Amino acid sequence: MKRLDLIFGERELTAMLESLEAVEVPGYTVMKHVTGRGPERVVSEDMEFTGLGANAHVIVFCEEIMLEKIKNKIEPLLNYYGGVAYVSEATPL
Amino acid sequence: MKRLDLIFGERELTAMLESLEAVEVPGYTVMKHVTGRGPERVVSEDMEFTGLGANAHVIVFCEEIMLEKIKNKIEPLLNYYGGVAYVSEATPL
Amino acid sequence: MKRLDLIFGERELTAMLESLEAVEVPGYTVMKHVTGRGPERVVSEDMEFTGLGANAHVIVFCEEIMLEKIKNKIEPLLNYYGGVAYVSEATPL
Amino acid sequence: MESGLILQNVLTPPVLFFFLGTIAVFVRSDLEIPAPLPKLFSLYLLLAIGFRGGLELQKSGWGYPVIPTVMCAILMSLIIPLICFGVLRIKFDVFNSAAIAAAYGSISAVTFITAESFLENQGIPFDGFMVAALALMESPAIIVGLLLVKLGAPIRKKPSNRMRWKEILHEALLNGSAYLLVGSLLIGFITAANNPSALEKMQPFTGKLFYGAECFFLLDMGIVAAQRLPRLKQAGTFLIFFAIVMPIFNALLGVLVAKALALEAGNALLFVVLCASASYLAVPAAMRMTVPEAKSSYYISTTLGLTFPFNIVIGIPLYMSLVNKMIPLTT
Amino acid sequence: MESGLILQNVLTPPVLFFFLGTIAVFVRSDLEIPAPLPKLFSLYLLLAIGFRGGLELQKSGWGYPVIPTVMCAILMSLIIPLICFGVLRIKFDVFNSAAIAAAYGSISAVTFITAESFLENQGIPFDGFMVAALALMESPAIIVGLLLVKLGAPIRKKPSNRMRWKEILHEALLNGSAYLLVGSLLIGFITAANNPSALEKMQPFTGKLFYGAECFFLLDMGIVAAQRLPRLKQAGTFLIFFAIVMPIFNALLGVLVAKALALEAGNALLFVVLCASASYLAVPAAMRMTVPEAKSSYYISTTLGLTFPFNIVIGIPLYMSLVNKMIPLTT
Amino acid sequence: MESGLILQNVLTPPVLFFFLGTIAVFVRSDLEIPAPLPKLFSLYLLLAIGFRGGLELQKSGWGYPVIPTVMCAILMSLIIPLICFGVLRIKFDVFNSAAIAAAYGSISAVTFITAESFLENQGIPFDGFMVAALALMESPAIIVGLLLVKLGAPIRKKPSNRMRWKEILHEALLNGSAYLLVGSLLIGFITAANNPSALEKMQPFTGKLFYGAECFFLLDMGIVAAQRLPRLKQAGTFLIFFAIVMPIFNALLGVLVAKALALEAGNALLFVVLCASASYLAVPAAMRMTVPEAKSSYYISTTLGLTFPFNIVIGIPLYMSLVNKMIPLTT
Ligand SMILES: Nc1ncnc2c1ncn2[C@@H]1O[C@H](COP(=O)(O)O)[C@@H](O)[C@H]1O
Ligand SMILES: Nc1ncnc2c1ncn2[C@@H]1O[C@H](COP(=O)(O)O)[C@@H](O)[C@H]1O
Ligand SMILES: Nc1ncnc2c1ncn2[C@@H]1O[C@H](COP(=O)(O)O)[C@@H](O)[C@H]1O
Ligand code: NA
Ligand code: NA
Ligand code: NA
Repeated sequence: MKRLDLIFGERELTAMLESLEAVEVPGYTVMKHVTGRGPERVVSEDMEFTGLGANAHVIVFCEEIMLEKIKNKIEPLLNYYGGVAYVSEATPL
Repeated sequence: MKRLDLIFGERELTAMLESLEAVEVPGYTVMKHVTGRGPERVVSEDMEFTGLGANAHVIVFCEEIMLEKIKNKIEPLLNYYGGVAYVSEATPL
Repeated sequence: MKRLDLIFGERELTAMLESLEAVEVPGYTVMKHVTGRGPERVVSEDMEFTGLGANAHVIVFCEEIMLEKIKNKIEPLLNYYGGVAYVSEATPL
Repeated sequence: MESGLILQNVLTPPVLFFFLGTIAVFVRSDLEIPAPLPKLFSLYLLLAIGFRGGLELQKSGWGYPVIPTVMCAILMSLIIPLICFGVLRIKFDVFNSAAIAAAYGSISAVTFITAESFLENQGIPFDGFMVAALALMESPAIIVGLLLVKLGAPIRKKPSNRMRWKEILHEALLNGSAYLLVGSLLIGFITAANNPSALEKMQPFTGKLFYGAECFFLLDMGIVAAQRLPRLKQAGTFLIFFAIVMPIFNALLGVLVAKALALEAGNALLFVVLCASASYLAVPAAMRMTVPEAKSSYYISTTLGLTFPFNIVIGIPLYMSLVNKMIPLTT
Repeated sequence: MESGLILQNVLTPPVLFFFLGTIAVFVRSDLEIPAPLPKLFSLYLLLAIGFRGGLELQKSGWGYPVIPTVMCAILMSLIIPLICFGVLRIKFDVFNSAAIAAAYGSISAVTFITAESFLENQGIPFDGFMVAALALMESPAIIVGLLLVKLGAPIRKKPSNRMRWKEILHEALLNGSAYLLVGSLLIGFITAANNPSALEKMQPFTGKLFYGAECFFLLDMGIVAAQRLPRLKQAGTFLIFFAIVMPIFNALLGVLVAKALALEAGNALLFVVLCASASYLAVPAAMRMTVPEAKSSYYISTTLGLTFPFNIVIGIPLYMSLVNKMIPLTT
Repeated sequence: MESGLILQNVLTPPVLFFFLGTIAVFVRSDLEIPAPLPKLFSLYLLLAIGFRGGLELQKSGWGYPVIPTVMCAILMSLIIPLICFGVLRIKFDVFNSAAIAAAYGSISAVTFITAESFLENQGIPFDGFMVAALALMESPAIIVGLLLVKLGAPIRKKPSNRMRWKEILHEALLNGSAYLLVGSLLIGFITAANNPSALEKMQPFTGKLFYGAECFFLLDMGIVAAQRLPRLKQAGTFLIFFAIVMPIFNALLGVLVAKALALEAGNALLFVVLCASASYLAVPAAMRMTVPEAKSSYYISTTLGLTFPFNIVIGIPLYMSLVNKMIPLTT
């Protein structure tokens, strides 16, 4: 099994989850109110109230073969709005 | 060293942490207010106020030999209430 | 690529992020309001209001060669105030 | 006449803010009240309802209608889940039937306070002791629900198949919302008896602020309820019907009991609303812990997505006109 | 005369709490108002401003200055971004120019309420219908901003290069803050018409609490504004000048229009403040979604880090003395 | 007589809500006030205490008892940690002794306001300038504590073994709670001098709401305090005794000083409560940063788990009867 970590703007969360559902991931976990810095911008907690939102961190545990499908679906979103996606190994306990 | 990621309902957090303490894990980290979707149910932020709670994400860094003990302890909880557990490699910096 | 997980007291967050910036990490992600137990102390959510703060969980995706520099920078902080740092493999999606 | 009452009800700020929240979801506005702010309002309302109920109870004393009314309320919270269970078993297994039945036996504090605001708006008096009924109807339904599971499904598939009674009573009596409500009621009662000057100092917080905070919370409830609606479709037509027809049936039962108790119109409406409303706070939390076999989306979508809005918008004025027909206003 | 007004303005609690927040950042105090508490105050203020505006509007009716004033306000929110865009194009590309221009065409609700507090403090009357102008100036500037992008940069580098009009209108009209403000305005309006007793019950929440909550929120705004300042340096001298000079220019425009409309001094100041203030709520959120090519730190640092504090502290009394010079107080 | 006072104190809403929170933990109710809601109430209380203190100070002026009282208060916050340190060294190392000593030299704002509520309830007058003493007692104890570490343990094992004075003064003077309290005090003072009409507009927020918010916060403090209790056992009998006996001793010291200052009964009680209370806000945060060698569970469990509840429930009436014995009520 693989673990996919997605970090991107909270305002794109709905679109991102819809993409994940579209490729029928077995499940996902969402952490909101995440902040950080990437090559493009600084996301800080104190700006949350403005509606700009913080980042969301989404974790997906899934089979390796699913990754390609996910990639195709979410790459446009990540390219347009920014965000990162990393894959690691994971085995069920 | 191994990294164990546990994701399950916040209401089972106390029971889960007691199980972890019972097998004497060296430590753990807890993130609450986590949402997500699994094979069984959708957990959304807006239901937190009802007392249903969101999910908790617990990370344990520990030796490989400890995993078996943890598994035996927490499997009944995960089976009964739902939730996922995944293991990855991790080395101290 | 490597994934670095840092967990430590929220009050050291500014110092920690300054250290990371000093070695020019490509980016980082911060989750605050994290609780847990380590060998030294229990960090619980209900003490957040006292100004003691909870833990912060920082994730850095970076090249392996950068890890050594990070280690040198942050080790004093982790030794003085406590906290853990673990490294895993990660590949961009 | 009902339509007049419904319109009058709809044009009050609490109901209008509820609609504002609902519409926000339908037009896909990104209006959002992030956690834990709804919890803040929920805790505040429970504390304030309890405290005010306690002091009213102290004022009104234990005279005639109090004890029998409270006892009948408890009785209703035992009988209603049994009826609901019977109806639900037509379509659902024991676990789901029992969980949904428990929710409908229990109460919704926000429906109750919207009914109070409705009465105030209509200038119809009511008594503070009804809050005691509210507080005491939360727990019994939970116990009935779990009893039904025990009797109806003696061998449970899930590993830990013995019912831990201690845990169940614990969930029923000591869940956060029931505990805070009853506790604040006691504190209000004690304070009114010993410390009337403190009541005055509490008044701006528990009294004056209440209506506005109710509006704010109903804005959030509107959002939450509307978000539950799509999941209701999955639950099927039977449950959708159940979520509208059952409250009306329970309301009819309630009116009969209220008439038998010779309650005045205001108290009668509150009694009926307690019967007709369903819990989305204490019961779902308790069911999730003790009957994980039941699908939580069933009991939450119905109570929160349909029964709650129905009661808030149409139910309360409907029940009022029912009460008016059955119980002549004494002047 | 201005310096006297500035001092009087600075010595009011809202501005003092704003300074307290700013200084906290400069002396590196760890004072912090954690998320989502600022959101709570922000939602509360929008709800209360809207509700109060709605009921004032109901009271004042649609008599002379209302309709033309509101229409001129909308006009200003269309013209100002065009002027700003022209100025900004000297230094910035189309994307950044359009995004910043949109922010300056739109409004800041907190600047508006600080101006209201200033007027109350000075004993100068003003009308509730100005809130309608506030509510209706939020969206048009967003649409102008996006139109400018469309016209100025027909081929966008990013993949999804067609402008989705539905999405843009959606962001402009239905973003959380505009939606809540307009919705509460309508609710206030409807309530005042149908249900005057409910107004009284809302008053402690939307009325009495307002000033204190405003102070609390300005404490946070002081922190947030001061934290934006270092990033302003990156934005360069041009933008720093722009963030001070443009509001003054817009204010001058506003005064002329206010004079032409024959607004009284209080309403004139509010009109001017609407022109001079820049959005840090609706517009940045909309721009982030629809023009991700623009650097968000540009439009946020300028509006929040410089224009907002300038308006709060110096701008309002400055504009007041401008208004006083142009529009003689009628007694 | 004490037992009568204790009962009167226990039957006030703030103390009853404190008990409600404590009992919730003992009966394992899942009642919970999630972060950051306690922070909201904590910030609000500091802001309101400060603001009200500032305006009272403006009213009362700098006449006789003000300056000497405030100076004696500061003196107490320097002497008490020295005494505590001496006692604690019997059992603990320099680091832990200094950290705990600093906590007991500093103050607890919530204990202070509970004492104010107690006085109001008893109809005993007191002066606003005592808030100035409260505000100025927070920081000195921190400095004494760190001085004790420096003198008592010149070679520290941890890497960064030089004491950074700048950092320490920073923590002592600019930690969030001290900063907000002093800042709000100044704002209250300035506002009362320049802008009396603004005071009235702040009153619903800082004044009327206060008592209810205090109750809500004490509900949370009850939960937090009870959760600290099990960890107290680990701390050992010595520390448990210390957490009860030391406040009483400090209170006795305080009564003597209050008598010497010829304070009236109300002010005397507040002075005594400042001496007897221990910090769980500013000091633990500062110690965690500057003396990480000390076990934070020691200073937090004692101040929050034992000294705070003791003072709230028994201490205040006990000190009152002490004051009554020593200082005859002037009528
Ligand atoms: N190298 C990295 N390591 C960890 N998180 C990152 C990294 N780069 C970006 N991020 C996260 O991804 C978010 C969006 O990045 P971006 O839009 O590319 O600036 C940032 O705010 C960070 O939270
Ligand atoms: N495949 C998955 N990847 C990531 N998180 C998951 C996955 N499956 C389940 N989860 C998380 O585990 C929680 C409980 O799952 P369950 O009870 O099995 O529905 C969900 O709410 C998700 O947060
Ligand atoms: N073995 C572990 N696994 C996961 N998290 C840990 C572990 N050890 C420590 N932590 C986290 O690191 C924080 C600081 O640890 P410490 O200061 O060493 O007690 C703890 O509060 C935990 O959140
Ligand atoms: Na019911
Ligand atoms: Na403008
Ligand atoms: Na003290």
